[in-house]
Amino acid sequence: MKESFNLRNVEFKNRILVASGTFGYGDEVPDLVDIAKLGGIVTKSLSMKPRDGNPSPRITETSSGMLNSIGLANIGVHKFINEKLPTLKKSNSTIIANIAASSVEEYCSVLELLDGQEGVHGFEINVSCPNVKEGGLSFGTDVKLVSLITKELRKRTQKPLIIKLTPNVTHISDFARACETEGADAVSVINTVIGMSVNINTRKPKIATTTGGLSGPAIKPIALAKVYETCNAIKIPVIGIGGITSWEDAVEFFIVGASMVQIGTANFINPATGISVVEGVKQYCEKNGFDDVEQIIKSLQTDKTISIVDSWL
Amino acid sequence: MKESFNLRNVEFKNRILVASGTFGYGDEVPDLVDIAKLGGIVTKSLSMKPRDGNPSPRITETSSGMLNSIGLANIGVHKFINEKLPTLKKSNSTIIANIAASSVEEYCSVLELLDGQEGVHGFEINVSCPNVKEGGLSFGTDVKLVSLITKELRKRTQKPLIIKLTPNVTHISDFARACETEGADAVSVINTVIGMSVNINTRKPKIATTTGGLSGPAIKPIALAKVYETCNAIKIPVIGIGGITSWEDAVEFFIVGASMVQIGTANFINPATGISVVEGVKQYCEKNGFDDVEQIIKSLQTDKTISIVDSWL
Amino acid sequence: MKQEIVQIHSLEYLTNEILELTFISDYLSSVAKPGQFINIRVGDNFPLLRRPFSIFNVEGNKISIVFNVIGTGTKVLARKRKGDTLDVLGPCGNSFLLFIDDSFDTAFFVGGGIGVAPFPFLTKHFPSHKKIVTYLGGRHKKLIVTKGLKNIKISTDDGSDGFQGTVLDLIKKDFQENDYGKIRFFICGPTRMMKAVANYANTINADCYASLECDMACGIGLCQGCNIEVIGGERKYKLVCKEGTIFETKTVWL
Amino acid sequence: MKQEIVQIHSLEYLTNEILELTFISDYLSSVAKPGQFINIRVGDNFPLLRRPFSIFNVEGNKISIVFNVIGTGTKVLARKRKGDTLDVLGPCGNSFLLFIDDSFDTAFFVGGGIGVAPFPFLTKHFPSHKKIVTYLGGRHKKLIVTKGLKNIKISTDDGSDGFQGTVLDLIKKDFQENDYGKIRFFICGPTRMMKAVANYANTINADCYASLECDMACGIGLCQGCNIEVIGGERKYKLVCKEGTIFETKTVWL
Ligand SMILES: Cc1cc2nc3c(=O)[nH]c(=O)nc-3n(C[C@H](O)[C@H](O)[C@H](O)COP(=O)(O)OP(=O)(O)OC[C@H]3O[C@@H](n4cnc5c(N)ncnc54)[C@H](O)[C@@H]3O)c2cc1C
Ligand SMILES: Cc1cc2nc3c(=O)[nH]c(=O)nc-3n(C[C@H](O)[C@H](O)[C@H](O)COP(=O)(O)OP(=O)(O)OC[C@H]3O[C@@H](n4cnc5c(N)ncnc54)[C@H](O)[C@@H]3O)c2cc1C
Ligand SMILES: Cc1cc2nc3c(=O)[nH]c(=O)nc-3n(C[C@H](O)[C@H](O)[C@H](O)COP(=O)(O)O)c2cc1C
Ligand SMILES: Cc1cc2nc3c(=O)[nH]c(=O)nc-3n(C[C@H](O)[C@H](O)[C@H](O)COP(=O)(O)O)c2cc1C
Ligand code: FES
Ligand code: FES
Repeated sequence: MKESFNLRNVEFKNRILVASGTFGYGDEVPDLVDIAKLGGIVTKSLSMKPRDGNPSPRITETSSGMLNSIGLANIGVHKFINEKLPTLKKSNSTIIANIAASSVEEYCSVLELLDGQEGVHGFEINVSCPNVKEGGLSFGTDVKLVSLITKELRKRTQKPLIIKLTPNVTHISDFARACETEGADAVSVINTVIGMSVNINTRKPKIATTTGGLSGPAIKPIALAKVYETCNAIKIPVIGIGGITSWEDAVEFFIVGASMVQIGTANFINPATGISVVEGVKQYCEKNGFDDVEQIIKSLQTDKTISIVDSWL
Repeated sequence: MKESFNLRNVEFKNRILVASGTFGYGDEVPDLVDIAKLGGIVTKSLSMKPRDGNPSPRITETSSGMLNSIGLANIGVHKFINEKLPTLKKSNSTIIANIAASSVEEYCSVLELLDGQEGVHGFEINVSCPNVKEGGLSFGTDVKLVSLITKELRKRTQKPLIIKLTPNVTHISDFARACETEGADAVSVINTVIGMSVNINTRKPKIATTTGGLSGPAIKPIALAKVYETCNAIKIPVIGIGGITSWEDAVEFFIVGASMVQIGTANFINPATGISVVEGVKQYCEKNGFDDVEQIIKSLQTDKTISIVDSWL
Repeated sequence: MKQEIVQIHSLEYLTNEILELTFISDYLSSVAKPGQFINIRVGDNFPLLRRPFSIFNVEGNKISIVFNVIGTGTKVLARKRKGDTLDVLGPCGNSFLLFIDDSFDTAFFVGGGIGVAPFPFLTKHFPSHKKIVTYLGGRHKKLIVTKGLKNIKISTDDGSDGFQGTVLDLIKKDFQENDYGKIRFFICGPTRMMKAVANYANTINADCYASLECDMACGIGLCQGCNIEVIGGERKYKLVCKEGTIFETKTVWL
Repeated sequence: MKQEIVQIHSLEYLTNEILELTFISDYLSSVAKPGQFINIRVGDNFPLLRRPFSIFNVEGNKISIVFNVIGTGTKVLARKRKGDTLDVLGPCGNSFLLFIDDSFDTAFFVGGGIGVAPFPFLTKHFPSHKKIVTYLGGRHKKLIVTKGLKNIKISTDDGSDGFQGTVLDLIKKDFQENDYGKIRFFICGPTRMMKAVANYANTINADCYASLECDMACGIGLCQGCNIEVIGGERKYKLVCKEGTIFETKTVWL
């Protein structure tokens, strides 16, 4: 059974990764999880300088989901290189460095610093960051900026370049196409969905920044629809993310068209979720007579007789 | 305790309505619910001709939510006027006719037919419909079309005109502003969120139309964030919808800025949800010393020291 | 139709895999008719939607349902205990009684797996002058429930009980070996089985009435989620929960 | 730290409102230290996130926690029964033992409401040559748990047990009436109470160590959701779940 996947000459052991911001820098849970069994680890978003992140409270639970506004708290790229990477290198894992920034220049500088590092196998670019020049509007909701970031970063690395898209746009496929055009190797779909929650006794928002990012099983149907839309728009691989807690969920994303998947919030509940998803996907394929996970990817059986014009909600 | 709300001279007994498509034409549950206790009833979307709706399966459950693609199955405006309205008139309820159409002309014609009907107290316009002229793209994702629809309908009625917005856009506030400019009396926020779900055994989508509309508690945080965004952008009332199952949920929407709320999916689980929300909101106000629900509306206590630029997710 | 909070009277295994849950309701026990279902909110928050269950039996003021644990809702239900409360809405749907008249002699009840559920209650209320034959099919013995049924003939896929084969094979064999006069089928079970039986009923010129299953959001006509395509007729679809669940199989696309 | 499926040994009411849940774990009972917590997945699907609970007691291979039913998670937990399994992750956080040294004579344990939870286990492991006074505060009698504690002084808001007033009033009174030598506070409870006690500790020049509570998504340092603002220091925030839950109150903004 072939489980591995190749992206721009980087070999992923399997197609199950852990998502940015939900697994630290890969060194938090050595007792609990054998990270070498995962397809790869996407680091917490790294910015040039360390970031304290947002005030508390930063998280709150919702129905089958959670809101967060961590504020991309991170140790900064230098400390990552000096303190985290040496141990990560020894772990025999595929490491994707996720980058966050508040200007195009910062994206470029952080990537350049990491590109020379042997232990960094590729990049995922978090474009759901406030563009300081534009008063804080997210880069990720402006196709031109996403194009520009992709183009500039592509010039600077020969390693896999993955753009992580936000679902908070009308047509995510427009963004995916822009990434493809500018030379991205893949897109990750989706980052969190904007949401909010209120404490009716204090009448304050339940997270300090008022709105935050919704994740977890609640958003799985949304993520699947976005992955489906994206897979129908581009030819480069799509990495599916959003509400995956079981191998069954992962298989749904594969069927819809995702080439790899990432597990986020589920790590908080069960840090070994990734490992069990790897096992489950393997067994599903074996049971159904597939000898490569590739065979289930984009195998959705839709009814061609139903047209969009007819399909009012 | 004042519970009522006035919109363009129509008096709603209270601020709790039942949402379009989740309560039939108000005549399905007479044994179970005393509809006269509700603030009002929004009818199933009405189109000019009867619509069969989509093939089955049309619904599926998701984590804390459900997907539907009913396809706006409805009896058509004529049958509604002849067969449903006479009984509805006797019910002592405030009736909002929800209109769906596949062209601007159809919206206008359906509204004109209903405008002369005494039992119809106002209109809610469902713009999440495929625009047949544009190959099925939703009206609701094009600001110009939403403006045009509002403008044309405003010319044709003096009754309350409410535009029901889709959340599947980047900036819902742009749409809300367009409605305000063109003379809408209120906007309803939100309709369902696009989602999908797959049966991993058959590898078919779990609903026939592949994607459908996500509703229920799962989307409450999303709806609250959209209502918050909208309330900060316009001065006309906003009607909050999305995942409300309890009076506590309704109060969250009021605090964020909604002037009224609608209950959708919760009716399927407990058709009397609306009645219990009316009761609960009243008690909350009394307990907290408010003598008009208006006093809790837009009473959110945010921390002004946190700027958007700082609030990375 | 009412929404009630009822108390569980008992929950016990009828077979290794099938549970019978009994609760107390004066209202339901007085108005429910065979073939109708009730819509149960199995948990406070999870799962979100109610789950429909056929009325298996009514005795005094007690109502019972049978189920096997196949998913999230039935898993929660199986963990209930005597004295727990349950939020039930019903009775919903039409009744088999609507389709009993003078134009047949023998009723063939056909239950596939848990599709046996409506038949004990129907048996109780069936006109005593008519003959009933009850055909039960299941994957294996542990899925066969015989409680409250008459004149039972069993088939299992693995032969662990009764005839080895499909329930349709059993019916065919029985039909050839005996003379039942004019037959009418009353069936409930997996769609594939119902299709096969309905087709066979056609070939032997027997009427066939099936209680259909489908995912339901409300069970009472509010959501329009439970459509079934009609053969001929003015409208393209009918609602299973309200206009059914029992349909003459000739009138719908199974 | 491990993730384990454990079996519930008992679940009983300590007071009308507070339950003690005991389960069996060889691992946890051998490694857990006073002040640490475990993170429990109370339901399969609902609620989504684990719930953290202080270790209340360890006896042999049995671990127990105490809780009162205040929301969704504790409601589910209260419905468990002997023999049910539970998914627990732990031990998490630091221990009060790190903050015991020679520089004090008497430990003031202060537990507000269910904040009493860590103290019985701490009492057991406290150096026997040091004096302990345990101050318990609660809204009313039914929220006061005394099991496993030493030298207990009680206050209730309504006077239904012990001193009527806040736990701080009780402490002040006691401090004035007795000589406890050099005091160190170990506190756990609602933030408002902890703030007040910490301030008072400052005024009487006593060290104060508090076990903090906040919403946690993971409890093990993965999500960064449990930040507390640090006073001075290089970083602005620390993580309650990993760098706490016990902090010297002078070093953080409560
Ligand atoms: C009118 C009506 C009457 C009904 N009466 C009864 C009744 O009397 N007794 C009864 O038990 N059920 C009955 N059902 C079905 C019942 O409502 C539930 O759908 C069923 O019990 C499963 O619910 P669940 O929440 O446990 O499963 P869910 O979590 O909803 O999962 C069900 C899903 O499991 C999958 N599935 C189905 N069968 C299997 C299987 N054998 N193995 C593995 N996966 C499977 C399918 O994907 C299906 O969608 C009735 C349904 C209707 C519409
Ligand atoms: C390190 C740590 C240790 C803990 N140890 C314990 C322990 O030993 N025992 C224990 O019981 N809990 C303990 N808690 C708290 C516990 O984790 C749960 O948060 C708590 O039990 C409530 O969970 P829930 O799911 O029932 O409530 P939820 O559904 O999560 O609701 C909790 C919410 O209820 C509201 N609320 C809080 N208090 C009240 C109240 N009195 N009345 C009404 N509403 C209220 C608040 O909005 C709060 O957010 C600890 C927490 C931490 C972080
Ligand atoms: C607490 C938390 C922190 C996150 N931090 C980051 C981050 O630093 N960078 C990033 O690109 N995505 C971040 N995400 C988004 C996740 O990587 C993922 O895209 C999202 O949570 C959806 O997946 P899930 O539903 O499986 O969690 C974070 C999510 C959570 C819940
Ligand atoms: C089964 C179903 C049918 C619906 N039909 C309509 C409709 O005909 N017209 C409309 O404007 N909205 C329709 N909606 C959307 C609801 O009115 C509401 O906006 C949405 O479901 C979100 O609210 P909820 O989470 O409370 O259900 C429908 C929703 C559901 C679940
Ligand atoms: S299940 Fe809702 S209409 Fe039938
Ligand atoms: S709770 Fe997740 S880091 Fe502390």
